[in-house]
Amino acid sequence: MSVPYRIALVAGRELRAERRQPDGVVAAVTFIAVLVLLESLVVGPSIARDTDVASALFWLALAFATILATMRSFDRELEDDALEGLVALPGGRDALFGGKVLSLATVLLLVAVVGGILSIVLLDLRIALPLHLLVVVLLGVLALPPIVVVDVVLALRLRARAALVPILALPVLVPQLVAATRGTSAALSGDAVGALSWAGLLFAFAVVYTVIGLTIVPAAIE
Amino acid sequence: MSVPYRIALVAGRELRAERRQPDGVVAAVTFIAVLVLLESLVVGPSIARDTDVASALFWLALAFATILATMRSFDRELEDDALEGLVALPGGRDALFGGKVLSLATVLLLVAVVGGILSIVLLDLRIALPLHLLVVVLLGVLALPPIVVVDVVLALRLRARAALVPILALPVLVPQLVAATRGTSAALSGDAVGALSWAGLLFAFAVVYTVIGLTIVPAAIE
Amino acid sequence: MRTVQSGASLHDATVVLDDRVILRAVNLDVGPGLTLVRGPNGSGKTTLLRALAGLVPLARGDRKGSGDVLYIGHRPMLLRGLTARENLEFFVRFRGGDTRGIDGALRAWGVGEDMDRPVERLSAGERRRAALARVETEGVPLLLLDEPFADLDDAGSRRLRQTIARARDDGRSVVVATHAHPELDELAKTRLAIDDGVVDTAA
Amino acid sequence: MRTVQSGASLHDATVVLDDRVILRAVNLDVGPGLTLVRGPNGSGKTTLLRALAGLVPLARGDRKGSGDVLYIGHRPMLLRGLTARENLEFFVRFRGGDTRGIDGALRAWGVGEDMDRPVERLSAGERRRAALARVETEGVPLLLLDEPFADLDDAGSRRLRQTIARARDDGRSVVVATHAHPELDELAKTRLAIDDGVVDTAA
Amino acid sequence: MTETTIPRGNALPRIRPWLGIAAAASFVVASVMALFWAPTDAVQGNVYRILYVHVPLAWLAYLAFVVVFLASVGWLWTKNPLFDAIAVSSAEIGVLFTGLFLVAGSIWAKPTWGVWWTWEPRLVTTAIMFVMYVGYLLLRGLSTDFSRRATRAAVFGIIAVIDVPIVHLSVLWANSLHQLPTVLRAGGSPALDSSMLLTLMVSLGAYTLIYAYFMTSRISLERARQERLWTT
Ligand code: HEM
Ligand SMILES: Nc1ncnc2c1ncn2[C@@H]1O[C@H](COP(=O)(O)OP(=O)(O)OP(=O)(O)O)[C@@H](O)[C@H]1O
Ligand SMILES: Nc1ncnc2c1ncn2[C@@H]1O[C@H](COP(=O)(O)OP(=O)(O)OP(=O)(O)O)[C@@H](O)[C@H]1O
Ligand SMILES: [Mg+2]
Ligand SMILES: [Mg+2]
Repeated sequence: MSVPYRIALVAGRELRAERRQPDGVVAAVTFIAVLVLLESLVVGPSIARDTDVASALFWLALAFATILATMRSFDRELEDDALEGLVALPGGRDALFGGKVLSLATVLLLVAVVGGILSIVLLDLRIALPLHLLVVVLLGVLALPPIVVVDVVLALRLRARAALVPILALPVLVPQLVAATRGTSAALSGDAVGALSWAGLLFAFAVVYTVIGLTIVPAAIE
Repeated sequence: MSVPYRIALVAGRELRAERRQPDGVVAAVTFIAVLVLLESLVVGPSIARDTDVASALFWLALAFATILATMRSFDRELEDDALEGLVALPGGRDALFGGKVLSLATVLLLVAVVGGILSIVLLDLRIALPLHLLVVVLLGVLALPPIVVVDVVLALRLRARAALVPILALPVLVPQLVAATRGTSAALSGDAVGALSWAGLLFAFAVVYTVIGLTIVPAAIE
Repeated sequence: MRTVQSGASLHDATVVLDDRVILRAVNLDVGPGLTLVRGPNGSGKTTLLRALAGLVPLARGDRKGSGDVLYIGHRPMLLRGLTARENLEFFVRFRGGDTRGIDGALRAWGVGEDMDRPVERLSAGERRRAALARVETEGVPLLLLDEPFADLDDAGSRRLRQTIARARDDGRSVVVATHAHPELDELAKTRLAIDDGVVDTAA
Repeated sequence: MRTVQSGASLHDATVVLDDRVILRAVNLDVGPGLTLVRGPNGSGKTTLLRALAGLVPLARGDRKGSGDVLYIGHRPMLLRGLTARENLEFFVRFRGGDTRGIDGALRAWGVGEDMDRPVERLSAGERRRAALARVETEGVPLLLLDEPFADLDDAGSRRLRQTIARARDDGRSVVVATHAHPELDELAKTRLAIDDGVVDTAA
Repeated sequence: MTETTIPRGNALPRIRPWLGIAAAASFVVASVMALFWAPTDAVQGNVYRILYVHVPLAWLAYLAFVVVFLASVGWLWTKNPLFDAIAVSSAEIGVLFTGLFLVAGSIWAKPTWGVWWTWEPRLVTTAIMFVMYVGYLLLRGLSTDFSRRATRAAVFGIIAVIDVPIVHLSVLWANSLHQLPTVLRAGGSPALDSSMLLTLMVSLGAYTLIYAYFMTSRISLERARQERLWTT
């Protein structure tokens, strides 16, 4: 069996469990919805509708959703030692990172689409460059999971793992979050060049961290 | 053994486990820190420093931290069926709610103090009425956990529990979040009467939900 | 009313989980002595013990008994993050008991050296032993033990059999559900056979 | 090199956890047939099996063997949220095998009716049975079973003994760590006694 | 208490058809009055007639959620399954009515305020109330067995009712666009033309009958489901 096939299998297993217990998706969507509701209720719609503020909140919520979803995914694996069952399979170690990243990106894409539509409708945002926006969101969604999965795996056996993951992940994520926010803001306000150059940066992040993850994680698991 | 003593025991057990694996605290503090950083980095310090925006973000982060910490606390209880061991004790059911609320409030107070100092320093906020601010924060911290604990208990062992908890809890929390935000903003900007009247409302929320929880949760656990 | 004081009883108890009937109209009175529950996998032993402990809502019927129950299930029920000693201290304090016996009990159960390590770093049998030490540290009149021999080595099993025999002789009510150790049958006052949720008291 | 093909071996393997030595310089060659691991609680049986499966880093020494291992530990290792059938399908597909035998295997292990329910809603024994059905659905040359009799009723234990005997007769390598079932000793080609991390092959 | 007015057992099927007929008839009368008989509003013109749908539905949604609350207390107190049947039924109807009056209000808002939706306390609190009871139904749907489902739902039904007075009082917060209380004013008489008031009251009666009819139908459905469960 080839590695991509196995990665797809791991992702499929994950997505099926996630469909049964849609922890990540719904939590993230509600979070974004409430964030938007509360923001506009408290600071007034004019500030909340500011493209910078709106996109910053959106990506923050998404980053947090990534961390949450990844941690829950591994929590589920640790119950009844399911992760050990997977790693003990021949090639299991190599497929783990890819499978997790793939399934998480799928989930996050869903969250981003729903959350994005919610933000746009609720805040009555005007989108100057819809296609650019789509590209930025897609690349942003691909750039978030690899680093978070690596961090969760690194912290897996450690005592304070739940504490460690945000500490490890968030600082590393800040550049990506800034890039995603700037890119989104640019797409919303009609700055095509800005949107594309930020998107390029996001793409670079996604590639670099995915390569690092595929190389490092198999060794880091045991 | 009296009920308060048992509640203290449950809270002590929880805090000890939390000290070993400081899941809730550190995650929440990092979250607030990154929120503040990102906000001021992306939207510019002038908007982020707006007392309304700053206090709204602070309380939103705290609400999310409450949900996270509560869910992780019960996750830990579900491993190896520890919760069942507690509930099977005579009076265990009655002490559970109080113990969890007490320990969570302690953790959250810590998070609020650290997160608050961080926000004040990073955003360079000016505090007009420090004492009023303290009262508002204290009462806000007491008002959040009861409802979240109730909702987590309700969603316990359900398939989509992680998704359900934010959906159930956040709408109920909105009035309290508004009150806390307005109160904080009033204390920051020097409106003493406003701060105290919002604090009074928070106190009422805390009392009402604690009484409801103490009455109802024992029946809801089984 | 000795029976109710140190026991528990179910009347017409019916348990429904996932809209399937798991226990059917069970009538049972657990008094002092050893009650042994036998039955194939999935027959409802765990559910019966949980019903006796008051941990599962009854769709019909009711449960009587004092709250003074010590229930140890398939899993050791110790909170991760705490050490074995801290876990046992919590339980004893909660019941208003004396914590001085804990060290001795844990040592007697063979986890003396490991009692200050977090329970999640113990081996399966060590964790089981720490949980079973509760039988000694919490002097509770009604013991409900679900498959307590799992993961125990021969020495541990022997010790558990002795502990059960001693509890029985002290007039405590002991309910044990297990597939193992047929020789326990001799100690038992009552043997219950359970199949598909129906309890047969005549076994 | 038949032995290595269907087996695994450890040379001078030393495992350290929490700065304590758990396995001490173990030399072991597991070949076709049944290898039985006996030893008191906390002696290192689980750690030995995990070392053979390549799941635990060795502080010294090394492990040889193909990756083709089926390891079932104290816990059933099935992912919650998925049904028993879905779990087994995943494992079989991952190994590139044929999923058609799964229904039959689960039915033979007595979880036919329960195979489409999420595994967390099965009884302890049912979950164990679903996990053990993997021995049949994944035709793996090296089996590592840690306390596989736990929670099984008599029929389940009998079936497991037969399964072990059949696997042995088929020339597969089977390593079983258990406290129970002394009669297994007769089936065993090798009996290992382990105590405090030291493996005695002469037992 | 509302629940004692719900007939038990065999009385229900006999009353229900009559209730249905009365509800249908009064709905026709109310619609005719609202569309043709009531005078045109001096300021808003004919759009204002949405009032006769919007307001009664809003009040009945309140009632429905208060009934959920009472039935929840009843279940926790007595563990009588009838209370659970009342609670689900009322919650479902309440969510339906809330959805409808939200849509009606939104349709009304477009011509009068120029937008479908604004960030305004009553609108936001109404949306929150809606989400809360959708959450209530989700909680029910995800629970697996009867008594746990009933108990969990009851607890949440008790908590969620707190939002009803919040929605009602929300207009009193600062800068509300939404109509201040015109009918249910603390002290003083309604500030409404008398024929308009009469139409509103008839509409209210009609929707109350519809609510009662829906309730009896839904409750008997739920009772039948419970019985099937009990007999297996
Ligand atoms: C989506 C938008 C709207 C929502 C969610 C909404 C919500 C509500 C609610 C919850 C009530 C019940 C108030 C109570 O008695 O507690 C109500 C009543 C009422 N609404 Fe709306 N409404 C909306 C739009 C409108 C618009 C556009 C108008 C007219 C300009 C309007 C006029 C009224 C009036 C006159 C009442 C009766 C007030 C009273 O007598 O208390 N509403 N609405
Ligand atoms: N994760 C861990 N971290 C640190 N020490 C551990 C860990 N797991 C096990 N140990 C220790 O290693 C030793 C051997 O454990 P192991 O689980 O291999 O024993 P075992 O022979 O399988 O026992 P049992 O019969 O109870 O299953 C024990 O002393 C145990 O306390
Ligand atoms: N949480 C649950 N939800 C739904 N059904 C369950 C749940 N737990 C157990 N069951 C089902 O109830 C039945 C009885 O389970 P129980 O755990 O009481 O059996 P048991 O006799 O203890 O079995 P074992 O010997 O395997 O421990 C089984 O068919 C099982 O599938
Ligand atoms: Mg059982
Ligand atoms: Mg072991």
